Amino acid sequence: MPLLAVRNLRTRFATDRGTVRAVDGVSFDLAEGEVLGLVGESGSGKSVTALSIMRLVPEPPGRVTADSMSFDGTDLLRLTEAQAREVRGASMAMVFQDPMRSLNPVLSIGRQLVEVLQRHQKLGRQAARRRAIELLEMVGIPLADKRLAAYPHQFSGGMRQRVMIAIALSCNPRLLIADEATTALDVTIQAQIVDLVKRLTRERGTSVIWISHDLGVVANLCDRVNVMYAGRIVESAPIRDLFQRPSHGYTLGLLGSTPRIDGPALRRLSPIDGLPPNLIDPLPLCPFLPRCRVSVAACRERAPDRRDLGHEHWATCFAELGPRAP
Amino acid sequence: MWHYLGRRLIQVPLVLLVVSLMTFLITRATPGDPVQIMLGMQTSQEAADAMRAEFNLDRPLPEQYFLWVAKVATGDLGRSIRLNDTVTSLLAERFPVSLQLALAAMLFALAVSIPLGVLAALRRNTWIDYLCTGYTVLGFAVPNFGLALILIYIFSIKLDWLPITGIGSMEAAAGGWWSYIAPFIVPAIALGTLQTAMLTRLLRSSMIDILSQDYIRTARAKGLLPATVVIVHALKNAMIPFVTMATVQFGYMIGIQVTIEYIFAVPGMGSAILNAVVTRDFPVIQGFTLVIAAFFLFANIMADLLYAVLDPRIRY
Amino acid sequence: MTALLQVDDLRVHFGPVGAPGTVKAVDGISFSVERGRTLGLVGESGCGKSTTGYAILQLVPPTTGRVLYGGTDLCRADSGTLRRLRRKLQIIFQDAHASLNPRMPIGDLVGEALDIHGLHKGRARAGRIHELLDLVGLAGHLIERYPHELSGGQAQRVAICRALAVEPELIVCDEPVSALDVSIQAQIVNLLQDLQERLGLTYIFISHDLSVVRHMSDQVAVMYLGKIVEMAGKDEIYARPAHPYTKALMSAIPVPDPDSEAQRQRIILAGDLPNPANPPSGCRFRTRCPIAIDACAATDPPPHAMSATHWAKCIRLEEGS
Amino acid sequence: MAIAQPPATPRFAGSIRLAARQFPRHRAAMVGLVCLVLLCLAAAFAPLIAPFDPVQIKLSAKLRPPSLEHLLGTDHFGRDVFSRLLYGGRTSLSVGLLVVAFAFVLGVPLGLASGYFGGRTDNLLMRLVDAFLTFPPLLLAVALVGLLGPDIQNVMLALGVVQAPVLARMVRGSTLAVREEVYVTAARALGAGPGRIVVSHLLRNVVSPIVVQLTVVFAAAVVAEASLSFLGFGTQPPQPSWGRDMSEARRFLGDAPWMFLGPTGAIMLCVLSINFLGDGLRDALDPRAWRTRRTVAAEER
Repeated sequence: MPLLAVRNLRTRFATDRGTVRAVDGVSFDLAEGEVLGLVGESGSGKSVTALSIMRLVPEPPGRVTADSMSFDGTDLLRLTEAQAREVRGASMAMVFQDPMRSLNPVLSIGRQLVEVLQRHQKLGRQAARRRAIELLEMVGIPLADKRLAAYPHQFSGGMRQRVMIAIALSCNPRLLIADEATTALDVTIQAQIVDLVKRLTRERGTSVIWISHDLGVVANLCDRVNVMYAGRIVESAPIRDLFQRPSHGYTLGLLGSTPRIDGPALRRLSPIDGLPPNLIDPLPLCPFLPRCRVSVAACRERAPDRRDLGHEHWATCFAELGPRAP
Repeated sequence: MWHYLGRRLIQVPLVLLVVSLMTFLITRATPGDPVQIMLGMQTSQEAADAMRAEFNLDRPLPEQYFLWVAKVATGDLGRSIRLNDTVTSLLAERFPVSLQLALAAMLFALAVSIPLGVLAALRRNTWIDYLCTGYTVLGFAVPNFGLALILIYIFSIKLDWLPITGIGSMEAAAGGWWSYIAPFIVPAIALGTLQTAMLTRLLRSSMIDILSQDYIRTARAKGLLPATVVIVHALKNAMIPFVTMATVQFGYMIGIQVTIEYIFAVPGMGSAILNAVVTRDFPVIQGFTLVIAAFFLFANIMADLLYAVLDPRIRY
Repeated sequence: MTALLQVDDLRVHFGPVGAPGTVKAVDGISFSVERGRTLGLVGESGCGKSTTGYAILQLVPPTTGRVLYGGTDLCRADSGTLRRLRRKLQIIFQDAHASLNPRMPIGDLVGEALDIHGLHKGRARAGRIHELLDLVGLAGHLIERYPHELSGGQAQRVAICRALAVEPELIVCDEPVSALDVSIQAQIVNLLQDLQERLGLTYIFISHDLSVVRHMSDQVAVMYLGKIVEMAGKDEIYARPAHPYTKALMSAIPVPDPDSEAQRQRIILAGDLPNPANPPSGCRFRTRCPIAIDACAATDPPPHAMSATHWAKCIRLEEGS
Repeated sequence: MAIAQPPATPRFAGSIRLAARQFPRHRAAMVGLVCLVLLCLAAAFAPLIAPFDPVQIKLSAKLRPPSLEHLLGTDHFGRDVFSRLLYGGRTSLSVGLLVVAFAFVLGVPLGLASGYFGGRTDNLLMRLVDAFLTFPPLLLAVALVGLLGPDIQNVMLALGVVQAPVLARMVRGSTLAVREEVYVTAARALGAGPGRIVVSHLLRNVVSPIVVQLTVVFAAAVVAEASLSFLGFGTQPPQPSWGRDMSEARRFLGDAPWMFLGPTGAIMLCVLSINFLGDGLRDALDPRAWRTRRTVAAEER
């Protein structure tokens, strides 16, 4: 049984311009110990998917529905807010994009770590403090006992994100969701953080949902990838399959747009033309159709269904795309 | 921080010097002779001259100013022309009264604005929020003396619950704690309502702003209890601008009481200045204005220091 | 070919000069750019690459050094000369929306650039604005729109369009694509390349992203804490990075390919960027350098030439040669 | 699609037209504007509208409660409260307008200069402004009017002197903020001279906070004038004035509450409509808050 099974997740936001379908029928499984990548550009719904799983979407204006969303045997959507609080931060934790803004500027690092240990593990002050020091050391913060009294602004970006990871892992969660956790950081710091997450989660067998717009980081870290566009998963594949046999027009476009540091130096990228999708009145067809370079006649007639390509690889695309040229 | 405090404190006498020069110029550049007002028209030239000499009013203006400043520097604010008393002893009578009224008004403002602002932010776009917005809009629009009349009409005349006058009076002081406090209630509400509106609006908007911050989402993602999220994570941040603003407003309060003092016959600083202006009692105008300005300046410095204490990011 | 722009020992220091708190944002850098080519300036945040761009255009006053453009030293030019020369040197910014006055419609934004230099007056003005919008791939009806009505990619196109309005020779591109989504980023990168080919533009392309720089540049300079640590032609630097910082930077960039990712040796740098107000002595990279030796603390390493067009500042390179 | 003719020169007219089109969407602001216009008209045409002479004493009709004849009752001299309100509005509104004009002429250039030039000019000007702001505004006005003599011109002068530094400080703040914007750097990079930067970038972006602040000044002036008159330093009897009439109503609080409710209501109505107007202007002048059909269409494409 998968640790997390999401079926037909829909998250909408009421705005004065109409209902935004931020997540529009997303289904996927996450196995124990698996690292799942969620890839897409801004507005693709990947962050909202994560917030929906965490039950962190503000309702109203948001509205989250799903056929089911079971985590470790319980349906997350059936939990009361109080029950959801027991899960959040304990068996399911999250790391956000901007570590400066994700830490409370007027509370010390120690306070922000200790409060979650006290809340979920019912530790006393001293015990929580000792555990907090261990956690900071675990994420590679030197002189941890002295840093507990420090405030977030006294830390560098990379150090702050380490603190966020320490907070997230403090109660040994079974699922860690990292939402663009390295996007705001410099590449050398990003490499440190990716390395850290990889090591800590492997050691503990934590399942990870790694949300990123960067195909490179995903290729390095994940076992499996879901590619999202306009609130839907358009392609899902084991990591190697996705890069060897991209089977959706959008995935192909994304790979063509991404500049690479290895391989032959291409002078030209092949970008995706046009503008990001409209989430208010989506086409009844494939949402990527207006920007697609490989569309076929069928694309203009009906919405594509999920097409199984073997090896747990599927895509919602009519075009028959062969393996990618190396 | 001590360095910053030192620098700010050094600036105080400088600003006060400019203030003193301004009050001096305003009093001297305008028509009206205090001696004539005091002694009346029929008085003899000799008596008037003697009085002018006593108050240095016969000297050239720059000399008058420097003589006054030199005395102020030693702590002597001079003697009132009109009343047979020194300005400092007048201050000792009047300042505590004004300060008490200001404190009462501020207490009222805090007691209303903190719960109202927090509640409105938490229940955004509900009737509680609209009620709060309506209250602040009215609070901004009603002049304090108009509100004072309305309150007197309701609470003192129609309901006869509260006295109209009595702040600083002997009987009130002698009659136990309720008779001491009761006369403060209506004036404090009338005086503090504008600040209430201001502070409520500020707290509401900063709470709304902070509740949408990423670190609040983090706090919720940690599974913290709603009370912890609101009080520890949100209110602590929202209180930083609030406390600063409240302190600055408190510094202002002594100077804005004049209409309220007039209505409720409060023997405070405002009514003293009012009388002094009418009678051209220059030493009183100058001395009292200086004290009010100094009080305001110190409140401002206090606000800055509080800001630094509350917000770990600020290091002067 | 002669250099269009030459920068000599440029320094930009912030704060009290010579005092301990001085931040040496740019600390003695020299390079030149040839007409029609692109120089990529890469480095992580705080390395001084954007400040370098600003200083070239005199948007922040350089502390010392020379910026020679067609024989004129911009650092010493009087304000009239400088304003005339601004026509030849343009800049586009990272945050395109912030660089467009929110109260001016697109037509005015582009038109203002023409007005400043008295280009295409009267009747020709409207036509020229349309021509320019067309050049950057924007529809003519956008002319009445305000910046907030545009997407990030469109706003950056407007910014490029405005820069092109004054017919510049050199454009400093300050992280022009880093705020954009990958698909839009590729559109803008291609647009910049098309424009270069059509108009013979020269670029200084500032970015933290080595893979984008690889696509854009002919020559690459890597900056660390206010200094250029390595400079080379594009092919050389990507094939044979010499400086340990360049190597670490390149290895840190993930590649969208699981197979090559699995094979790559990643150099993980320890620690953070040192405080720029108090940089390490000698080689500034030594505190994080995997191959640092004691001697690195002693002297600021001189450039070591690998070839006529490739040099790096690292004393460990001397040993190998 | 027809190609729109681009504007010939950078200009305000276009944005003002667009702003004017936006304004009516703000309902509270429209109500405020209508109320304010009605108040102004009522004051201007007071002689035509007022049913009674505001200063004529008729002791036989004193302290009458509101009735059809006397809409808001009569005062202790038998004068019609409603008629006095209409005439009193003339004082309040003209003081408000003139104080706004005075503060604008003095405060805006000072603030702009201070913000744009910075450095020593700024330091000097702002220390002066600081000293002014250290005085409680009403006390400063009381002192000025009290010493100069209670007279409507002096009231205007005093309130102008009080309000100008407030405006100057605000303009300076906005100018400083705008000066640091990237688009100002962008204009410099284009080769724009100081004149163009001040006019088309700085001014254009500080105009809306200035306009909004002017409504605040207006409201403050109306209340301050009433306060001064209330204290006996403004308009002198028997001339009608909201503040003065409230002061007289004080003696008859229990017997004739309509005497103070009328003027209090008038002041509140006036201040409320100005505040609403200010809020509406704030939104109407900010293109980022504009919701045109076009914007919506663009988003939905």
